Amino acid sequence: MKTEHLSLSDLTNIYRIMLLSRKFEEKIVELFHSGKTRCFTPHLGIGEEAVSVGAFYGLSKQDLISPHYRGATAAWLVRKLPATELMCIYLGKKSTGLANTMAVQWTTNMTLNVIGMASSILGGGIEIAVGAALGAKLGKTGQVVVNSFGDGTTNRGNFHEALNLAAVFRLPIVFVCQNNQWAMNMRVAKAVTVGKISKRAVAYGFPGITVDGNDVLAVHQTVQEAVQRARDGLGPTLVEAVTYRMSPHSERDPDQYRAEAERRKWRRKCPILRLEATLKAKGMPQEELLNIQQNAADEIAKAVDEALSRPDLTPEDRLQQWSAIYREIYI
Amino acid sequence: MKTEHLSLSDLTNIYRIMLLSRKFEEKIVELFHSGKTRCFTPHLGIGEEAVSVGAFYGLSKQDLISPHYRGATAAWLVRKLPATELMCIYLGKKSTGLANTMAVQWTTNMTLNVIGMASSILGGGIEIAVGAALGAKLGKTGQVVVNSFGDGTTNRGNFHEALNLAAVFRLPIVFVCQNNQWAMNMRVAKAVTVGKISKRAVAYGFPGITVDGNDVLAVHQTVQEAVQRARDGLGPTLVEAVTYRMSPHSERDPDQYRAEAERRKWRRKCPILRLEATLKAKGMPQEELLNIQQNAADEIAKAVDEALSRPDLTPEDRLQQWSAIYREIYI
Amino acid sequence: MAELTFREALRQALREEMRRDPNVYLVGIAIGSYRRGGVFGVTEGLLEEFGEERVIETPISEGAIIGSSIGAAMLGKRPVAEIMDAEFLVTCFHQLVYEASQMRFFTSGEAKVPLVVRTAFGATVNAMPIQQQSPESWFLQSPGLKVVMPSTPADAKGLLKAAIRDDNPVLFFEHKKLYDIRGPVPDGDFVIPLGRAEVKREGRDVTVIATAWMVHEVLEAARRLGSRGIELEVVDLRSILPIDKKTILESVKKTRKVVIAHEAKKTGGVGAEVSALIAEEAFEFLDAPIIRVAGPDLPMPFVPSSEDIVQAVESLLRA
Amino acid sequence: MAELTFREALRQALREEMRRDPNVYLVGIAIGSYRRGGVFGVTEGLLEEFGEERVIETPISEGAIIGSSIGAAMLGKRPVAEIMDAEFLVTCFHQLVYEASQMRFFTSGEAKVPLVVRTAFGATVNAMPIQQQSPESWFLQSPGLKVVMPSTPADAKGLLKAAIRDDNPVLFFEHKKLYDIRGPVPDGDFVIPLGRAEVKREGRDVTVIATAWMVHEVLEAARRLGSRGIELEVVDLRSILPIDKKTILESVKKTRKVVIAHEAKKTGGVGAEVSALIAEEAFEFLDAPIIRVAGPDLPMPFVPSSEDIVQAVESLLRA
Ligand SMILES: Cc1ncc(C[n+]2csc(CCOP(=O)(O)OP(=O)(O)O)c2C)c(N)n1
Ligand SMILES: Cc1ncc(C[n+]2csc(CCOP(=O)(O)OP(=O)(O)O)c2C)c(N)n1
Ligand SMILES: [Mg+2]
Ligand SMILES: [Mg+2]
Repeated sequence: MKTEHLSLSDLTNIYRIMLLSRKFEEKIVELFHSGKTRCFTPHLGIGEEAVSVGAFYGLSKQDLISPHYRGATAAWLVRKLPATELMCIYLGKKSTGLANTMAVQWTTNMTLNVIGMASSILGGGIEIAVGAALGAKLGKTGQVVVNSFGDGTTNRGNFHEALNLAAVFRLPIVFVCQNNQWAMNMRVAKAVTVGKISKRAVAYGFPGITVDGNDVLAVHQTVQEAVQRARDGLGPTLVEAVTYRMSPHSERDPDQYRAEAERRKWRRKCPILRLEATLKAKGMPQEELLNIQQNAADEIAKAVDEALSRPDLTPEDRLQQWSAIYREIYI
Repeated sequence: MKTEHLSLSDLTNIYRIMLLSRKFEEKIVELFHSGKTRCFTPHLGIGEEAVSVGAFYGLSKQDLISPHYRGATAAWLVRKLPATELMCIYLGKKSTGLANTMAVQWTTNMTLNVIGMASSILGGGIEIAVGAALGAKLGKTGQVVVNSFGDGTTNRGNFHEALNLAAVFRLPIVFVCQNNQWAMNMRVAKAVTVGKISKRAVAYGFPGITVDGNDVLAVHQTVQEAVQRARDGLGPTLVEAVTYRMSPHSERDPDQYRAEAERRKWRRKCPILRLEATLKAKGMPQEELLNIQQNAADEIAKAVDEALSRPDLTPEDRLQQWSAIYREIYI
Repeated sequence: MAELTFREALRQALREEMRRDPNVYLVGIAIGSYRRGGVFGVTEGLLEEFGEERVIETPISEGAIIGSSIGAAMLGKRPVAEIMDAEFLVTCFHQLVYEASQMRFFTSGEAKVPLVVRTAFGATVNAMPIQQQSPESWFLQSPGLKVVMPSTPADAKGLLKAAIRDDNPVLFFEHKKLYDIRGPVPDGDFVIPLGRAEVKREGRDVTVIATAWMVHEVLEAARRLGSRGIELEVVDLRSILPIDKKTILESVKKTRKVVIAHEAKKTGGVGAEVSALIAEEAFEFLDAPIIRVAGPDLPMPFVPSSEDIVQAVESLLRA
Repeated sequence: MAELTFREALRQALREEMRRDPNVYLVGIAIGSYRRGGVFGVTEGLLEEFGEERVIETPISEGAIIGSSIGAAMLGKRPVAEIMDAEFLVTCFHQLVYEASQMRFFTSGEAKVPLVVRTAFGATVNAMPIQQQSPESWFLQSPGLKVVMPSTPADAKGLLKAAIRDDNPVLFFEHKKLYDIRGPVPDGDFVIPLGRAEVKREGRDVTVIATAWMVHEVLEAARRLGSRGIELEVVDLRSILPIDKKTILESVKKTRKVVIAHEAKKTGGVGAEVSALIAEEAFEFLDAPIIRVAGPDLPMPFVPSSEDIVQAVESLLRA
């Protein structure tokens, strides 16, 4: 694990965000299965935190991020969105900081420079991210875009068209393939017949790099190097971060198509435990780790409480809001 | 030029078809510009005959071909369609052998096992060809599909999805990219940032081979090897045949975006002259070559005459025919 | 006659047709081992019975799914493709509206595309606004296609079997809220011709024309109004391409008043076409405006209820 | 006021807007050095004036063209994308109907997509059946989008300028047969608000509502009928999303008889929506059936002519 490039305070911060994301999503599992959520079925990124936190950490606030739907929790937390605001979406409460969507991954906020999925069409977001990079380049704003998507998504036509366009215009964008080895019940090897997804970059003539996606620091370093290339005008990079989908595809998926042994193997590779070991090796006292863990748990508990105290977001609210937007558009 | 794999009679036949295609299309240029055609603006494949003839020659009649729109003339001639039938399409006459479309490239005939474009959406035909290969595989018919498309078409999402699907199911199909170095006014190097289009096969884990597309025998041999692989159950191959678009994009294109020097350079590489040299080297007497040339010219002249003697295909004819089909479908 | 859910009826149709004709195969994303056979469980047990050559799971590439199904169909196969969610029809729109639908015309009838595309549509609770689409009217401009929208288990079975046997491409819309409803379903070879509406309830006062889930909202409205002596005639379109003009016009001539109900947005929905047909061909029989009860012109899902239908009928009778 | 072709009027609008606002850029396939600036010559000279950063040619990938334009628009750019032929809209349908149109709703109004998509449509002689599409009605179910179909050079300029200045995605349909027609075009900053129909000819007998090229066929029919004392009122919709209900209803109330004419296939065309609007909101003013004159339900192009309109009007007056 390369750690030289990050200060201890950064490492601690990364650890804190990963943990927060984990605890947040574990709480969602609990709330969902006890019938307390009012949202689109959660599709969680438990076990994949190293990819989103590693990829999106350390950018400038002006840089745009466009996260894969699975992992959006962590991405928003990297952008310092209070957990309460995210929790509101799951609990069907009014968020003050976010648009009132019904799913975190479909949420976009141009103040925080976070572009979520705009439709549920996988791959569509890659094109929009490429467009943001085009906008940045045309406007000479110096912004870089980091966009992530799943392994299964790389089989979509949009992936191909978008990466090609980014190559042709040498856009300031980094593509991160969050290869969690499954797309619903399809193993990546059945859908992608070239061993490494990073090889798909060959088709566009820009670098493709495979990295251990459970090693947050490796992900971070690789993406940061690609960000620098992008900022220097050298164009896109495809980073494949190999991780594993510890969660079922969605919380409604009984996940019967995978062997328990496989999950067990990957549980041992947990990216959070791994970073914990690094921190310990760097001399962080156990106490401080426990402290961070406790703080994260507290923050999530508080987020639930605060969210619950917010007014319900009813379908009527959305109807009213959208009707107002409709009138603005057409009148 | 490798020629060992073909008999002299095959070589002669290939020469004859290439010549026929050339003379046919040169006649179309003449007819179109003198206002005698009644068809969609011709998009001709003059100078690119080695690709379609090389790729489609020597298959079994049961094998399916699905040619790129540019080069469809030669493909139909390989399938022994009388030139008169093709000519009918350009002159707006009733063809007895073909569906009454308004463009050769949009014509499909399942008896001759030729699948044309079904819409003008570039890349759509690749998917249909892949489906034919899937049908052949599921039906265990032993058929192989050879499908060609342009360099520009490889930037479409359909290209990506189709090639991936073919790879996943190891379908009996050969993809031939007819790289004529231009897509309308866009130079291939501006649209495809990896030097060789054959490298795009890397993304799907099957072989990609670049071949001199003005060397009909090289194209033929390469495609035949790929056909054998396909027939043996080893899956698809991408063959890139590098040629040059001697014609303008369409007969309405003044073609002002290319240097005359470039065209001049490629005119010297004419695939027909090249095969002629090979035939001469093999001892074919000049007289016989002239004879073939004369026969081709005669055949085209006759095709024009015969086509002109056919009844007009009027919009009313098509309206009637389609109305009848409509009734068949819905009643 | 068995009592089956809509889901079971669909599955029975698929199973029977796959047993009957070895050319029939299923293709789509996650239709085999995922959950109980697909996201909505329709294909449960079919992978086990028919194997991977006839229940074909693909990578996420709907364009290639439909495009390749067209090619296979032209070779005599009879693919039944599943597009998981009707929202995803946009990713194979080109293949449906240009290639599948026009092939037969462009080959002067020589090439046929016996393809069925099943897709789940419609609004449910707590789903993402985006995955709630009723995009059926997009396909009205595609002669060559047929578009089916069943509302009961029996119709589901009979229409799906007809769709699979049809030599033309058929889009088959399955409303998500219907999967769990139960009803009697004839055993064995029960086939309902495509393109025929059905009067699901007779009545003399107002004709209400509806599709899929809305048929049930309308029947509920009919019960409520019936108790007050207002008799709705409920016409279930079942197919929206072609539209069964005859059944519609007969009913309109009887009641002289029409309400059209669908879940899709009002502007440009199927209701517009039905209304226009009536205004064109039965104007002289009409006693009142043709009312559409439909979703508002907003991103989905805000869908009408039986109450909205009751109100529409009342306003019509007041006018 | 200059006399310009439709093509020149469009070009003038593009040039003026590009000069006015550095965020406006053009993007598409073959819009620069091909022929005289694009397949239809609209963008002639703009590459020379504005350079490759503002007249951006792309590889053949319409999905990426529109998808990336959405992203750039969200950052404050104002892309004007050209989709060479309306047939190719199927390849960016997802981006238009879900992403461009819904972004503003899904971000609670925060993100706007000031995108214009220009596309050539309609039937001409000797073109491929396939490249003759009038697919405008597909977009009626996409609130959030605006859809414009000008019929004269002046409208072309004024509406294109309005489209470029609009903060919402606008689909701009240019009928291929119109490019060469001439007409007076106001100089300078001439902007026509989107969403307003125009009465192109006043008349008391029958209202004929039309779009784009059909407006000219209808005007021709009006001249012929006028010489026989039958006065058509010709309403040019100009926008089909939103539809200008007010202008339509006013005209209907005056004439009490309606014909709707468009080139697109009849079933599911814009005419259905217009007819349904009238049958719903002006039924009591109608004296006769609402007639649609449209293309038959077949692959394009079989399009109506002024003669078909004359006949429809005559049949309406006989009835
Ligand atoms: C075009 C399209 N087809 C199908 C789906 C349904 N779908 C949602 S998530 C998913 C799997 C995505 O796999 P991957 O990209 O690997 O992401 P992961 O879920 O593994 O994070 C599918 C098929 C979709 N959203 N869009
Ligand atoms: C989806 C789509 N976009 C645009 C076009 C318009 N078009 C027709 S041919 C062509 C160029 C094709 O280039 P290439 O694939 O290299 O074939 P070539 O013309 O060089 O033979 C284009 C852009 C189309 N037919 N389909
Ligand atoms: Mg995955
Ligand atoms: Mg080319």
